[in-house]
Amino acid sequence: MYKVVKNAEEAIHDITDNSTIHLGGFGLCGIPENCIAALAKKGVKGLTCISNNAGVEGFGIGILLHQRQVKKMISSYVGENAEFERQLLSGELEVDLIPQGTLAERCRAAAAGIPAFFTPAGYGTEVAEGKEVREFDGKMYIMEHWLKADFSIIKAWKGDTDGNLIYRKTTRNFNLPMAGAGRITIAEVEELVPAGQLDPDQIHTPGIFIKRIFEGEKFEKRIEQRTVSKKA
Amino acid sequence: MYKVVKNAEEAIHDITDNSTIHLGGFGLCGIPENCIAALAKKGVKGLTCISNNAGVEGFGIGILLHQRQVKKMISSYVGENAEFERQLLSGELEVDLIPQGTLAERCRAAAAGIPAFFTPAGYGTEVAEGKEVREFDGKMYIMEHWLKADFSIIKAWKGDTDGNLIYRKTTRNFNLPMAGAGRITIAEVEELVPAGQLDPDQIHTPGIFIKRIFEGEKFEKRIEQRTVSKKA
Amino acid sequence: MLDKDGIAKRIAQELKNGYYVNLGIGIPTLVANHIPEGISVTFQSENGMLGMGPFPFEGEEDADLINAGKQTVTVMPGGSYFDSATSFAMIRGEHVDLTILGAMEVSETGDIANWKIPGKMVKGMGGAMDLVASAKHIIVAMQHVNKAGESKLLPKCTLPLTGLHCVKRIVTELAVIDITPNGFKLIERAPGVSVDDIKKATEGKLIVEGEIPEMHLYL
Amino acid sequence: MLDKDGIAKRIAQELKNGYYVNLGIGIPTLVANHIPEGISVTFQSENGMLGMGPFPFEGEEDADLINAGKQTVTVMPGGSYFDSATSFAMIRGEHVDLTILGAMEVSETGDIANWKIPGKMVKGMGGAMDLVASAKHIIVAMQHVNKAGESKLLPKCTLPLTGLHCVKRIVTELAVIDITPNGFKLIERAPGVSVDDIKKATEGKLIVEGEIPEMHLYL
Repeated sequence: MYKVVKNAEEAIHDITDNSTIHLGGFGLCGIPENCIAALAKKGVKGLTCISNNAGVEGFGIGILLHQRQVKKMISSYVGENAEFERQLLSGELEVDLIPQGTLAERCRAAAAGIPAFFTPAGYGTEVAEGKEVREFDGKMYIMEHWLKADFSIIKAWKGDTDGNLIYRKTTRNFNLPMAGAGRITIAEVEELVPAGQLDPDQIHTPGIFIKRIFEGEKFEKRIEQRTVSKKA
Repeated sequence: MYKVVKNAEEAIHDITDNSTIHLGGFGLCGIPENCIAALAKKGVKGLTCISNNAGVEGFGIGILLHQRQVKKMISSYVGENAEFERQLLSGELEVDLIPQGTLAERCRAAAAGIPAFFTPAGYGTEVAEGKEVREFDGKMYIMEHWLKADFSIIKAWKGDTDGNLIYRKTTRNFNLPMAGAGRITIAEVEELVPAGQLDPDQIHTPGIFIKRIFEGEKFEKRIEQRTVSKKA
Repeated sequence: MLDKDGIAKRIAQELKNGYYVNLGIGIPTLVANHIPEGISVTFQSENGMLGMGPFPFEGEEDADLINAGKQTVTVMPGGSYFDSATSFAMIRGEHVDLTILGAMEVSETGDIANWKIPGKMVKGMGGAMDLVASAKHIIVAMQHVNKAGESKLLPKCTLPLTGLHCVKRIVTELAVIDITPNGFKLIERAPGVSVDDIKKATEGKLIVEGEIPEMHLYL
Repeated sequence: MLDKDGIAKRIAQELKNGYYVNLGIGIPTLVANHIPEGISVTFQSENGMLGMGPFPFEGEEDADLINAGKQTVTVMPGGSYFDSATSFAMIRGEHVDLTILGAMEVSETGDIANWKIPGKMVKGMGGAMDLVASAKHIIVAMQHVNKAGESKLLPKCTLPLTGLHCVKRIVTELAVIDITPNGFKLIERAPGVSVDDIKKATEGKLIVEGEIPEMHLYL
């Protein structure tokens, strides 16, 4: 029970200016909406956000960008956000673009205590510049490092008071590899249940990776690209 | 459906002398009993077995050892098997001992296309001899390579015709990291169901890692150390 | 000459039963609409799904179920969900049989450029660099020339690269072309397109050996 | 002087509420029987379980549920199962708060040897090298001297090492000893044991500062 906090405000109370933060989600899918809202309310500035995407205008990390709270984005794709583009081109915002698989593995490596590994992604491109290159079994690879942070903020579907998490559908994305990658991992969940209610075989993220957990007040779950089929 | 084979004999039909094989399980827990029996029946020799343990006399990999089918064991702990000891001391058997976490990660790396990574396990010990050593953030690490094989043979609880797997309790162990680590991965399951019957959120090993699957004829599930509590 | 659907249709003929396929955004997405009869393939979406199905019916959209293009989708029987590290373990580990993606430029040595135009806003490479670096088989689906009328099949890419020596086959509105150790090799002509048309639109070295068949587009 | 249960009992006093703990085979296993009241800890078993509980009642053993010692066990509410790569991600990633394990030798710089005796059958290191290389806090539970009466607390280990500079604290039948930059430091005496007894049994440099308290063993 000592992991359970009251709400997003309490969960992020010690996040300060210039913190580095992992934020789970892919696009707007599976993002920690409540913690993002709390960070916006708290107004901390100079954040470095490690997140696959940068949200859209008015939602997700887009809220923090709009309030100029973000100093730097570390992402694989940031194309959905015009405010992002404006700040980048004006030099207000730094951005590090990282291949998506490398980003996921660097987060997983941070959680798993692996300081560096080799991947072929980006070999021969500008991503490889300044990086160690090595051949294994006739193929070229570059060395990538773990990507740690002060805080990891993730979102799950169900969670228990011991911090165990279950994700729903494609919301697992970066939430799972970021669990435990930061010094302190905060999980917000749609439903918080007492420890013992989740099937131990079905837990996606064991509680050991989670330091704080709370049930989010509200999940808007905005859809970025609503695409539908016609009924035959 | 093209992944489904009739039985263990068919699943291992192209395993030949001198093959290198991953075998899932921890001790006797979650081992591919039916494929081991089929390998014993087939009588292939000169095998290199990558498995956390070496079974016991008369069960698990112990069956293959007894029949002198194994040339080399790559394991983290082989203490439960007197026949193993005899063959090792007489020079009939080679053994490579690898720290358990390194063994698991080397299998996972093989499945994940990561040729090498750094771990602190074994630094300053004989395990580090001849290996590249490097410092990251003030701590020393050694470089370890992926551990591939010709075949990976694993065991799951439930599987479907698309190769999706669900493990039960502590049988997940090395079965999951070995899935996809070999050129061909064979899964034997206690219950094989049509694709679509397993909840996509609860699948532990997605079918893409599995090339062949079958329902095992019989699972003895021998217990190595039966320990019990007295009722109060 | 093929339209976009025609390109997708031709590429769909490359699918083999049991293939795991990753489709990029744009023309590649259309391939899913033209899977030949009797062929069953599984689509991988790198945000964390195997067995990606069609868009949901109106009212059945689920914000928790999207593809890598952030579109609402559905899941097929036998599908599964997983995290991004596992997803790219599949890709990096060469478990995906075929990757189909678009490109701005392809070189005669199989280099590909499809993520960045100097001077323009850079949106990022997403999963493209991981995909091209590790795919067992890559087919590029693209227009043969760009909007300025310049060939996209070049001796050497001029744009920042996404990956080196990785493309195996290109399907455009004009032709099917393979990357060989000696350069681009013409395999098929689109209906009504001459070898000369293709030569003119191809800036890199184009090998033309013998009679070049016109492609068959099964319906 | 403590018996094995006494050593376990003393170590159990090091547990803090909310700790994730990995217990080695032997004396460390006994620690689970002496958890102080009001303290809740979670045991990690490196074969793939959090929340390891007591042995099952007879007839309730499950071959699919064992600990790292291959013993049948149970799971506590809030427990979870996972694979070996994830298990060692927890260990290597320093998410386990405390590791308690046995040793053949410990050096005054915190080196530990506990896996191999030259000339004897080598069974393997299992997870010990991963555990000692990455533990945030390691307590060694062992006898102060070996069966031949030789000290196991040495200036330098003579046996092949399991890990370097990793042990933080040692609890034996005679004493609680910390590893400091200057060598072994005596923290507590076991009931009825004198500082001289401990000095005699310790081959490495032993720092004794001021009065050394006798340990309290709460029941």
